[in-house]
Amino acid sequence: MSISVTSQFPIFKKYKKLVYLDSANSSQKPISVINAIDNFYRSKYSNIGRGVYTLAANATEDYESTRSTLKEFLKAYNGDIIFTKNATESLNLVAKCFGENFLNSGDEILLSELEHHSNYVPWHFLRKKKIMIKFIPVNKDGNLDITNIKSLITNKTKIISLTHISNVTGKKTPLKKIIEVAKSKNIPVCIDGTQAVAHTAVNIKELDCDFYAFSGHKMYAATGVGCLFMKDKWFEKFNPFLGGGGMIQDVDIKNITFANGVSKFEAGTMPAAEVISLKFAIDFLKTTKIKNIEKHENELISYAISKFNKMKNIIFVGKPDKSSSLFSFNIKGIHAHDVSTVFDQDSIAVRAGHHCCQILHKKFNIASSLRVSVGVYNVKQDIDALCESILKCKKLFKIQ
Amino acid sequence: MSISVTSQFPIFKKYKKLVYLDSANSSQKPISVINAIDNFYRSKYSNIGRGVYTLAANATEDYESTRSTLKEFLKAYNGDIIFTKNATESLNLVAKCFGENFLNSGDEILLSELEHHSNYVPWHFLRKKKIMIKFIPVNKDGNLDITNIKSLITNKTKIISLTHISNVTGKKTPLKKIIEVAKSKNIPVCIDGTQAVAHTAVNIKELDCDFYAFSGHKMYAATGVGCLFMKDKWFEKFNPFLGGGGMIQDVDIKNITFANGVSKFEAGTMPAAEVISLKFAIDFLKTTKIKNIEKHENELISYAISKFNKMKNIIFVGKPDKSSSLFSFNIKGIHAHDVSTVFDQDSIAVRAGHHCCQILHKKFNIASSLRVSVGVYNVKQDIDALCESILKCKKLFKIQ
Amino acid sequence: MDLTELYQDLILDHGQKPRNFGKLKLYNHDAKGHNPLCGDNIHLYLNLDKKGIVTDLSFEGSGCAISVASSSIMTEIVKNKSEKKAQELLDAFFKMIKDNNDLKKIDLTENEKIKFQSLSGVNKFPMRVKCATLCWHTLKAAFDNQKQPINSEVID
Amino acid sequence: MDLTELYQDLILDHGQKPRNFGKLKLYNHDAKGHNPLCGDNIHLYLNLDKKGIVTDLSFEGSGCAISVASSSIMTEIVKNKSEKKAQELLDAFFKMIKDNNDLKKIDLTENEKIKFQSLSGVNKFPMRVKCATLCWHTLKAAFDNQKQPINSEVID
Ligand SMILES: Cc1ncc(COP(=O)(O)O)c(C=O)c1O
Ligand SMILES: Cc1ncc(COP(=O)(O)O)c(C=O)c1O
Repeated sequence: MSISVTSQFPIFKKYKKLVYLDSANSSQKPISVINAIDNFYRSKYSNIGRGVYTLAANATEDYESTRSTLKEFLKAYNGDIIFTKNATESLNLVAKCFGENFLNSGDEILLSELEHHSNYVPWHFLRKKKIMIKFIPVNKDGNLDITNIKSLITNKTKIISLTHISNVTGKKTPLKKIIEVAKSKNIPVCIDGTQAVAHTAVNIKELDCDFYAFSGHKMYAATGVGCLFMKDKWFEKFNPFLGGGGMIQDVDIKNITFANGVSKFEAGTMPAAEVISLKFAIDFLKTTKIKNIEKHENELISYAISKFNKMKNIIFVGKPDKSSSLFSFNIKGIHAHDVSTVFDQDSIAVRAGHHCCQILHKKFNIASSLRVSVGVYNVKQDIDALCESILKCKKLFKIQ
Repeated sequence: MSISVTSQFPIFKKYKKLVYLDSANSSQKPISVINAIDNFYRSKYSNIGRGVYTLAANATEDYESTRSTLKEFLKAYNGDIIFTKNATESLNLVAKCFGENFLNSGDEILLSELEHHSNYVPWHFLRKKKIMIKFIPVNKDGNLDITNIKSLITNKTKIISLTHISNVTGKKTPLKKIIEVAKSKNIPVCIDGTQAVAHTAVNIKELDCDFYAFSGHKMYAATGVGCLFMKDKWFEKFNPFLGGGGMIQDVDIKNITFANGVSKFEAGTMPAAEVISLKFAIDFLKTTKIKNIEKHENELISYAISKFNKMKNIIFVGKPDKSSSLFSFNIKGIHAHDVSTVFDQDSIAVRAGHHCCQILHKKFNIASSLRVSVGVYNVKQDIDALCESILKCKKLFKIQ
Repeated sequence: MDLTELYQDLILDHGQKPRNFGKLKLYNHDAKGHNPLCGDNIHLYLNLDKKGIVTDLSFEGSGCAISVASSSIMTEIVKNKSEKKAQELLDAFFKMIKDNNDLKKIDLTENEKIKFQSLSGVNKFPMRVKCATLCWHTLKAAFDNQKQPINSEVID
Repeated sequence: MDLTELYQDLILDHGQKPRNFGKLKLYNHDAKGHNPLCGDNIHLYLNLDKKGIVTDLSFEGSGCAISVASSSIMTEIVKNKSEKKAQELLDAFFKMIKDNNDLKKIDLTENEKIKFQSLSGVNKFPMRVKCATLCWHTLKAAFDNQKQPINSEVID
């Protein structure tokens, strides 16, 4: 295999037998990230942005340099990155702020049937304003069917919000084509990049999207921090999202004026330690090289798919994609949660459920599935252990 | 002094000379909390709530038991605690959800002139709906003047939101009397307890408020986690705040039904490590005993005030209160930020600014002030160092 | 922890071929239950006569083997028993699952006891307790004619 | 770091008794600046004649010693200079404060140089850079007749 970083992850020292195949849910943390958090609390702790004293100034510098690091990592040069608590909050911010100023009764929003609940429920809230939500359909392979994209995007379409990579099928969305059509009609595009950032090279400038949302905890950083890239022009056009300390310019009993730029959207005490951990996570990704990570993960998934193809009674959710870091499946006749319990006995962590994608699961007429998702630390033996456990499971349930 | 826990805080080992007097901004972390975070990422990490496997089940248990620990610690038996990202988000949640369903044009909200921006800006947003905000005035001592409380609370008053302890003067608000009047008129009360929870015993059941908001990072826990106590009845009455994974019951292309209870208000991946750190912070508070902490901090503040009273050209913001953990002041003729720079040279961390309370500062006709706030780890020598640095500052600026 | 303790033949059988499955033609009580973690869904129908006897009951829905088997077994055992007896069984079931209590004092036929106890293995799999208890929570809700669906994640 | 380098007598003097303080009766350019960290506020007024000479300028506002002294000194130095020259001074000021560059190439009287350089100590106090540069940012905004207030936290 092209990379070997497993030893950098303490969890696998603690649980020698752990087969962690749930990175799409949340990734384990490398020692550099864990130490950075520890070190921040031990030797550098201070609230950011508000103190004139050295400890505060240094913490603020670490915090702000994380923003620059992220911008460079994602080539996010035509806008800025707002820190939130998770990708979900990032998407809520876009939906609420955009909805408030740019959507009126009868307007349409275009999503897809692949979307995670976090990229649907926030838009659903806008239905109160009599806004219509349309969905780009998914075909039986689990791919977005964009043959009719030009008719799906109407004169009433005011924004398009799509996942970059599906968290159920692992497939990349045909963003380029969709954004092309959107741009020709001047429609802003929001991308949910939560499953992309740690698994493939992301170039926001090239994508030319207006918003790009993701979470730190799925890219080897701490929990409690999300990100939102926003093109420059929206900073002024949007009203603030949350109100509180740090996002104001002047406050009196009658009136309030708000800060400019990212500050306008970062209300209250920010998750300083968690943001800073993101900087170390990116350093880890840069050192390991995203190109190598992608290759490594694709090799593992290819290996898994070819082994799965040799087994009976495996039903994939859509057609699995060898160039990805995850896929989902069911064993015919056994409920996903029962399978998951069997896996757990073999220290295999695989997520069972609808993965917050009920629309897609309903489309495929299933209530749940098992998702196999890999990270930098996985190895071929993990896939072997998984396949063995599937056989065990079938035996227990008396299925071929 | 009654307690001696400074050695439990690694930051003071690292910076032997550090005089940290900015705990009202954010507190330093005890080793037990730091180790708990480290240990979680090293040996227990998993996303919560969503996995059937053991790692996930254990993390979920740690997370949920933090909720129970908090409820017990604050005697929050008549409701439940929602985890947010900070006190600011907690207060935004209340303002938005309450505003959406219970406020109409012409209705009044009652706040006070003591409020932190985080307990004003979220309510200010509702002015769009033609809602009036009234303020309980502050007298020249910095106390809330509630002599006219009965006329301030009118038939149009729909909610009252007040700070428990001022983050500028350190004084306790006369909550009991105000809540009594509010209850007699059936008006819900929201308390911003951000400056109370780590410094005095809080009994939510006895307070009988409807909402109680606070932040983890000011009570010796990690950044990135806030809390909101909410009385049972509001869980059903409120619409969800953020939409996304984890807060739904069923999702399809047309309709969405939401989860019940706390889940309804915890969208997306929650800050698991940060929440769990809160459990250890509470253990620390319980071991040290909040009674002892309060006594210790009051002694330090009394000592500081009596020393300050002997110095010339000190102007307090309001009348300082010896039974508190903080007070604010200025040196006549020197800007607070210049003072703060001098302090910094002596490794004294004191916050200069308006402390997110511009209304109060404007009322006292000042742009900024210096806030001295203590925590469990402070000692008399810290106050001595502060006083010496004040003399140095005066000398530098050629002021008596 | 031995998986065959959890997935006994009886459980697998009831999980794959649930008894009393479908909607009753005549019923005077019903309730819905939901377990968001597993996506288990149950809709329980029952007919309570004037003497307080459950003359018939059935369920619809989908879920994991544990949840379906538990529902199936519950309907078999509760049928023709009184509401009061059903409440006792419910208590006994929770005690068995959560506290690993045995069933000595419960008045059931030997055959019923075996079925009832076939679910006791869940005790060793805390993550699956919700699957086994969902139908019993829903039964209680049906007796109470509760409109809001039961959510076992919040309850257990 | 020696505090007397930051708070030189000249700075303390300008900080306590700012020159050119107040609003000009006649002005054709103005701009506001704000430094949220310190709460420094400045409103700058200036009169630019047809030849591009700043014939008069003044400021109002409040702030820390560094910010007030910097504003006071800036107004003294820029008065009666051309807009072009003022821009050069601005660049030189930023270079001095941020990169610790010296002023060799700048064409100023000895007295002006002393005043200008009295602010160079800020270089060693990164947290206070914003205080010193605010007035210069605002000067630039005034030349450009920029309506939105300058926020030095975002700029620096
Ligand atoms: C009284 C008070 N309320 C609210 C807040 C906001 O807390 P946070 O910034 O953690 O959201 C603070 C602290 O900044 C505070 O002191
Ligand atoms: C595609 C996708 N979008 C959004 C989210 C939401 O991320 P978070 O839960 O961190 O807010 C997830 C993960 O849960 C995801 O996989």
